[in-house]
Amino acid sequence: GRSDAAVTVWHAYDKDERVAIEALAADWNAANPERKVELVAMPYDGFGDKLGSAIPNGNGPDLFLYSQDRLGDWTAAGVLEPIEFWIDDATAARYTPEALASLAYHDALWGLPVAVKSLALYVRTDLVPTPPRTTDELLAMAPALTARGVFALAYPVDDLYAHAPWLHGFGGRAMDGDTPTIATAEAVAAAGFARELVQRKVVPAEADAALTATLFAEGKAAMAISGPWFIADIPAGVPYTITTLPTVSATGLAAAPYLGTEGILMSARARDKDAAIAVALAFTSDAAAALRAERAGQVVPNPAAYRGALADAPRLAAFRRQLAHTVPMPVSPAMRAVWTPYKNALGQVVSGAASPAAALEKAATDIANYARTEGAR
Amino acid sequence: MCEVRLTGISKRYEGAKGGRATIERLDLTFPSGELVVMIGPSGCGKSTTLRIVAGLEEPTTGSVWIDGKDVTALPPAQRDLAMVFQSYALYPHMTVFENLAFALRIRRAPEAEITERVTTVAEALGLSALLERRPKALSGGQRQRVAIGRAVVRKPKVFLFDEPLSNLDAKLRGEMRREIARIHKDAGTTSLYVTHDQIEAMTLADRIVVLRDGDVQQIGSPLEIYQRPANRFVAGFFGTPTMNFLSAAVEGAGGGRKARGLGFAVPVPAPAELGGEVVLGIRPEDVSLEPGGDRVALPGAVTLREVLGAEVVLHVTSPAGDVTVRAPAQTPARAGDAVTVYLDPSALHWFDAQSQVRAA
Amino acid sequence: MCEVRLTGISKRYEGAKGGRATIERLDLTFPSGELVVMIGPSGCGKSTTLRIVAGLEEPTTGSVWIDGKDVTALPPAQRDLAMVFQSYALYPHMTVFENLAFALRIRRAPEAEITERVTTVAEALGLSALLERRPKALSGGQRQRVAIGRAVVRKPKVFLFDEPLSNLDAKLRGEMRREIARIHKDAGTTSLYVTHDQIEAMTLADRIVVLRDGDVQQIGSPLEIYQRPANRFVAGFFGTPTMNFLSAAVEGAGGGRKARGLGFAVPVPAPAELGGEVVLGIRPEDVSLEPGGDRVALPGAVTLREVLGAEVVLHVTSPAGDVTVRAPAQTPARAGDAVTVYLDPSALHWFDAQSQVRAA
Amino acid sequence: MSVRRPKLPIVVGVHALLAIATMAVLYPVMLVVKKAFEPGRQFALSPSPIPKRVTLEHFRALLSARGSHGELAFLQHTISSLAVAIATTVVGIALSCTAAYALSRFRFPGRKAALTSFLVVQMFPASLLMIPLYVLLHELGLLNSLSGLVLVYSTTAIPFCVWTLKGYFDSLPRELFEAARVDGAGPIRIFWTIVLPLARPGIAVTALFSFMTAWNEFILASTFLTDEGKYTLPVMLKSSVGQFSADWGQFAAGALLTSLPVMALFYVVQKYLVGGLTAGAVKG
Amino acid sequence: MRAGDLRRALRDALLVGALLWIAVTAAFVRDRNKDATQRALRHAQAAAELVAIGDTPPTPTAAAAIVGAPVASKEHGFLRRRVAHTPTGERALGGPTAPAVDKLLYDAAGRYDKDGPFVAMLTDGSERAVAAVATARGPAIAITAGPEPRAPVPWLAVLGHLGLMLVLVGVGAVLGGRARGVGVALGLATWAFPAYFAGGPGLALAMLAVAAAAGWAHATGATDRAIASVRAHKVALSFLAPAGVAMIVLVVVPFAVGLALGFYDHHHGRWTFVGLANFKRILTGDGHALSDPLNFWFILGVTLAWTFVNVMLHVLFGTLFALILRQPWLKARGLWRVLLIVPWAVPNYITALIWKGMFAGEYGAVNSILSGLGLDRVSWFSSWATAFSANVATNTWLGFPFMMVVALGALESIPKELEEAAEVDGASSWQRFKEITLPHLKPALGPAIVLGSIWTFNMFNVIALVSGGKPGGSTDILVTDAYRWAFERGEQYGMAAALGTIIFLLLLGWTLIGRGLTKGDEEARP
Ligand SMILES: Nc1ncnc2c1ncn2[C@@H]1O[C@H](COP(=O)(O)OP(=O)(O)OP(=O)(O)O)[C@@H](O)[C@H]1O
Ligand SMILES: Nc1ncnc2c1ncn2[C@@H]1O[C@H](COP(=O)(O)OP(=O)(O)OP(=O)(O)O)[C@@H](O)[C@H]1O
Ligand SMILES: [Mg+2]
Ligand SMILES: [Mg+2]
Repeated sequence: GRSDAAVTVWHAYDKDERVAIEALAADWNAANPERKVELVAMPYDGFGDKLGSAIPNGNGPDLFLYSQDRLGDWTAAGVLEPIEFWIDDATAARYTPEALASLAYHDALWGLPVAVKSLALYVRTDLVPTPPRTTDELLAMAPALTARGVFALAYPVDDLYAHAPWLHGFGGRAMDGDTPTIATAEAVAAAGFARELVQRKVVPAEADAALTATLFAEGKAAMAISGPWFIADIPAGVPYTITTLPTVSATGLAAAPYLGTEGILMSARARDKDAAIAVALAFTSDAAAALRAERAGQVVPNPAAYRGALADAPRLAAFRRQLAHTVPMPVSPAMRAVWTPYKNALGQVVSGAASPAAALEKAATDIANYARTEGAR
Repeated sequence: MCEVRLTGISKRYEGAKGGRATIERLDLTFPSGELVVMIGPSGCGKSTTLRIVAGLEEPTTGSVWIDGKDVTALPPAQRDLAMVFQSYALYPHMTVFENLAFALRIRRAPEAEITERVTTVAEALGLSALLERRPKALSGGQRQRVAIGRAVVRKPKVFLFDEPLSNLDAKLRGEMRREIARIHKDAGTTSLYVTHDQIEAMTLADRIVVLRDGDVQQIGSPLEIYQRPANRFVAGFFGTPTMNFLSAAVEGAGGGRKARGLGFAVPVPAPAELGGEVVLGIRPEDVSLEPGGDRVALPGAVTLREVLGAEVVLHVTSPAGDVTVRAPAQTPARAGDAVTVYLDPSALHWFDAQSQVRAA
Repeated sequence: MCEVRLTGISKRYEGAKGGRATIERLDLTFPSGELVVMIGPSGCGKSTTLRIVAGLEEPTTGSVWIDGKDVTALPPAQRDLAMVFQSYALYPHMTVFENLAFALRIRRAPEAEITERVTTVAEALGLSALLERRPKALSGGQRQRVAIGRAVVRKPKVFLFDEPLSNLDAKLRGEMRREIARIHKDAGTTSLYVTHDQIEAMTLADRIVVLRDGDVQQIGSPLEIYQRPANRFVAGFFGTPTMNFLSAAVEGAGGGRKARGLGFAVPVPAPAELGGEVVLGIRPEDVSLEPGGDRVALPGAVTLREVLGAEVVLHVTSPAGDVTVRAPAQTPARAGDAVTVYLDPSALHWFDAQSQVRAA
Repeated sequence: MSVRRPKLPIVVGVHALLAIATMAVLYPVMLVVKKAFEPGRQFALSPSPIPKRVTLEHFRALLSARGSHGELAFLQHTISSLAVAIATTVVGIALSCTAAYALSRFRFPGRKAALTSFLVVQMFPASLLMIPLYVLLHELGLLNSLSGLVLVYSTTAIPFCVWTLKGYFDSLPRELFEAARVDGAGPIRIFWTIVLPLARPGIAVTALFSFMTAWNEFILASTFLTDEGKYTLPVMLKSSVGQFSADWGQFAAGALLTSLPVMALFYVVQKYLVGGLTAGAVKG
Repeated sequence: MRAGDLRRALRDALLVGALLWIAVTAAFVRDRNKDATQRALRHAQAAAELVAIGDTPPTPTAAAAIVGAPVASKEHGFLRRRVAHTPTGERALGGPTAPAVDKLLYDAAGRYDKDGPFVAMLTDGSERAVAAVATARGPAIAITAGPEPRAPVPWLAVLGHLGLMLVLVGVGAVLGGRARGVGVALGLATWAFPAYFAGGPGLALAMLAVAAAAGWAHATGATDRAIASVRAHKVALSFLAPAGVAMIVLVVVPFAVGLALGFYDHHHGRWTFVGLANFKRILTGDGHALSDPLNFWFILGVTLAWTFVNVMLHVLFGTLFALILRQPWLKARGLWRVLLIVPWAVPNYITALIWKGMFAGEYGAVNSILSGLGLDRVSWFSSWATAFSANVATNTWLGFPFMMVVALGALESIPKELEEAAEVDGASSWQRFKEITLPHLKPALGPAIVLGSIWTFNMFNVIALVSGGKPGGSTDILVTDAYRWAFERGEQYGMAAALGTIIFLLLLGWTLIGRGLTKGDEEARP
């Protein structure tokens, strides 16, 4: 049972990440026997919705771990407690400014960053000895691989999250503040590029995340675009390296994936907010971050955590390098209406059913249409 | 110890569109301790009447009284009666033993008593060897006996038997009939008994009720019904082979009146106030091929000879109509033979041709 | 035009643990075009036999032949027969009309013909007014008539009737019996007919098969069965009221032998090779209360007088055992009266006491 | 149904066809089995249902996983799941048998309306009922409790159960009820001694359905339960599916283990799917 | 006679009186809470005004201060500091170890900056009020210390009313005739007084109306008839009650809420009543052309096709397998049966994904088979027909075992005798199936089909997991569309609920039609 004195923390961690955070909780409990932390693991599926209904009804946790992408909805619905009150500059200096900033919204801070996640390029070294530095190099190395029945690259082509590096590399953005910017010239170019990748059989048309992992693992794809979690999917014995995504040759800009920040957020209905902020601070301290990076391979946003062996752990290093070329994931609630129409548009584009411009125009109309709410009339 | 009375009972089945009710304003009293047999053509409402007494059908109008109490609104369970269903309605998931014991179990009879009574009844019905069987592994007659056993295993106020012996062989039927008579006597219960078997009706009944289309045609002792049927319907319905009917017209006046039909004439009995058209009924056993006494002759020809073992039934056509004759087995007449049949005028039943009601 | 033959048929129901088989090595031939009546006590295997012929039960051993063809492995649908089920088995979801029309529809008879035949059959069975009803809204007798109708509406090779008239009133039963006889004649079909009604058996049958516990006891014409029962069982089973049996012992030798029982003695007929203990059978109609001819007197007392209308049945106890007497309705003897009954020695049936087999 | 067995070639043919059909039906499940026994988190590309290498690693990991308090998680969740599913079955069957009996055997005002309304409540998309349901359980104090889940599941199962059981009850010969009434049995006893034994196939079908309703349900369970110790199996299984990637090996192993009790249950239950229960009851 | 009248009058009055009592009590509690809130708010407001002019606020006040404007940190614009001025001095608000009550001041100042002066209750459930009034140096803020005391329950008044009611009812009953109804009405009307004080004139009028209705019902015997009817059917009703109550509590309430939400707009956590606007928006296609997969009518068409095809296939395969699996001569029947329900037994989340994988373009098993047969590979999810077929195949596979089990059960309730009779009548297996088996399957399969079509109509998982609406949302059905409204188009719960209501109405119509079609069944039973 949950004692009323405990600070409850909900998370959707599994495996190593779970082990790491349980270790942190154990440390805390040993040090603060009168104010224990109680961790509750939730399945990721439905986690966000559950928070949305549990917290307003007073059944929620005091703290929970979630990425920043629902901040917009939750702040509007009064689910979250702003925490900048407790944070001074000294504390803020623990974290990389981008990571902290991604948890700020509407002039307030809503959580402390736990880990950052972005895509990077996974390369099978047995198939591609030198990773491509530009998209032209990528296209150039494809025919040889295709001839061997191997795709040069695999990623979920129609998924905006995976497509975002190209979008940003072509200079586009999906959101400008609270306004979706869908059918821009840059976006059209990026979508056209994706179509080219598929049409030239550089990339398989129908790969979702799971198939991407399988193709890469079985050597049917020489490279893959994925995040830190992908490491666990690669079977032992597959030689690979992680590197930054190539530069888009057409623009000379680096392909920049979204930067997602996983934060520890406080419920507006937290019972003992002083204790809760103390726990949040403890779980994101440099030492705690180092522990998480070490045990779970998390890319932590605490620069001071990278010391000793961690300082040049190759996998973390690759993602840290990629961090320099990322775009913070939009926090605006309007972004949530973008994913599906964008996915539909990309699907149409890569299958050749519609031109990039037409498909994105349609997506833009749909998105604008959804945003038209009756209350706003 | 318990009279059953129906007053003003009507029954109209739902969904029976238009048409007349199955039973229309029926008043009937079944005296306490008597065994009353109900007979009537198929579909005349016998089962319906039993079901109304049992409380299984709600009468459209009228009331049912048992033991002087209006039970119309009471559920069957509170009327304390036992019924043998025409369709048996055995509990298919119970063994014969359990079927027989069910009503006793419900009454929380002690287990020893249950075993004893079930065994006794099973013995009497010849079911002892079948007690562990389920109904579906029984023959038709065996099922029917279980249905009887289920009713007679307890001692209710009223027994309702709906053609309980129809599927039994003659021998068994005789035994069962005597068994039912015994149980009825012993328990002193009022019993309502539906049957199509004349022997059952004659031997079991204290009283017979003849129904037709839900109407009572006649109530009386078996002999009354047989010997003085109240109307042509009863006369023709009861008795095997059925009564012969001859049309005639009364002629003359005073003591010398005669009823003349095609090919025959018989004197009209003294007190009968008859006139015009009449129908004469005569039972096949009162027709003979031998002249004698004041018998009236009727010429005819044998069309069919049915040998029944101890006797033969001859179907004779005559100008007056078809006549059935019950004759000793030795009778030589064969189909095709010309014969003269002789009617015993004293055995004639006189009916008014118009109203069909008995005149003498 | 189609003989039905059973050779070496045995039937042992699954789950009937231990005990004997229901039917044990039965050989029977039902000649083409004949109407064969099967009679026997309840549970003796009549329905089982019909179901085996129909193909509804697989015989444990033996074969069924129809029209000279071994059909043991054929499903019922391919045997071209029609059956009246003892339990009717009407289709509850169809109206009476649809029930009757079903077999014709199956055969894709033209709609006009179906309507015509169904209407004719319904007319003959008195069902015309009920054609739109569902079975559950019919009385027991009406259901049974539908069951009959369903069989006779078409012209199969073989008819199987399983107690088809048991729930009908006497009058209707007579009509139906004649109707069935007519249909059987007209179609020239072979018919197997199970009944418990002696009149039906006597009047309908070309041949009667008496079964007992799955064994054939006797096969013969109705009169043969009645007049010369092959053994004591057949004698006692067939005939209402049942035959009287008196035990006796044969004494003396040669032409002057006598069978002596308690209180009587009768001469042994010439050719009978009898000795030791015998059983004498005599039908109630051959016992009389009047002396005459060479009748043998037996003193006794009336215990029960059953009035059946045209006649009475007297149950008499005598030193030799109980004797049932069929006497004219006018007979004055009442229960309790001392009477002397007279047996007609020429009507005696002689059975060996040991083997129970007819001796003379 | 013909009592006789068809000719041998037909029997063999039917068996062969059935075997082929069953194999086709089982193919997708074989892929799950394959994944459960094959090392690695991701599905293999090959469509062959036979794993190249076999390992029990996924099962071991699953069965030895421990919850926050060191308890054996799989075992504990199996127990909660069983408790919920069995209770749902019992409650669901009890409620729907009684209701179906009333609707089948009695005529009262509002009967038709009641029958229809049992259907009506299934028509609103469940995902949209979730938030109001959440609030309701919150008000009843049944959030985060297995009894709350049982309540929700059994009410979800009731409409189907009521309708199905009513169908079975309707098919019992009316005369049986009448005979029992004449024998002196009251409605409860008739229900208990006549209706229930004779509706066994119906009860078997609805029992399986109720059990399944509770056994594989994920969304409500994961929304209403906030105590890891009370999680049901599907909630635990889903934990191996993260935001970005999933451990399909473990998931497959878990899915297989989850389906075993269902199959065991069905094996038991199908014995009650027997016919002829009312044979010999009535004539006509 | 009189005693009976009195009893019935009292019974009716108490029956309705209990309901009225609940209403009045609820109104009273609400009123009391409102009153306490009012006092807390007044208290906070007064305190804040005192602070504004530099006075000490009255006790008990949890915190009071004039809070200065925020000063943003140089590195992080969103980290902002405020200073609280109190008569005892000033202090900075915030920092890792700052007291909790300071946060209330801080947050209140933030709210003041946005909304201007305000007075409100805190939302943390502590029943404290907070007020901010303007001063030159920034808002003066005061926060009360805790819940205000509540008025006691006026038991005496309640009992008095009860007594008065009973007396009036009694007098009416004793007078007899018309007076009985009037007595009941008058007695109940006494509730209007407490109702007026607790809930205002509206509630009082409502009470009067209920009282009049109850009196009328009593006078005309409507209550008697209702009670008699309940009595007459008490056995049936008590058998129905457990399930009925469970359904009403757990389904009807959320269901009503769900229906009501369709009339609101949800935007960023706020609900606005918009009448039929959502429905209009949906039914007019929301600006999409009819051929656009996002048009309601297009989706409806897909949904209907989806439902029809699936249910048909479920019934077809389910019945087919059931017919085979019930043959007594089948070897290892139990084993086959168990094997064939496996698709139902394995959690569908994983098997649906397996099916999706089987339909994958390059590597899926289906395409492997196709190319093995020398056919072209199909890109399953890039055209509507193939994507739809993939969904259907998956759902058929998932759904047929259920129908099979239902059909297996239903087949067993068919009396064997009937099939025997049909066999003797010469019916072939097919004819027996059509004429005997099918009509008997109908009553059991009918509800399963109706329910099955409801479930399929609302089958979210398969669509979401297999095609995910591809291509371009054209294989979405109404529920997945509703889901998208709720979760992928900016939490427009109102639209989702309106769509839910439309789904409900469609299914209701279908059920009524379906019930009409199977109406004869009940009569066809034995
Ligand atoms: N399914 C069964 N399992 C076991 N025994 C059975 C089964 N069906 C019938 N029997 C037994 O087989 C015997 C013959 O039954 P059958 O129905 O043929 O009798 P019957 O001659 O038609 O009798 P009745 O005149 O009573 O209808 C009976 O003793 C009966 O109990
Ligand atoms: N449920 C019903 N709906 C409509 N009519 C019915 C219903 N039950 C019986 N009947 C009709 O009512 C009449 C009387 O039926 P009942 O069963 O009482 O006849 P019965 O005298 O018992 O006949 P039988 O000797 O054939 O059993 C019949 O004509 C029958 O068709
Ligand atoms: Mg009847
Ligand atoms: Mg029989």
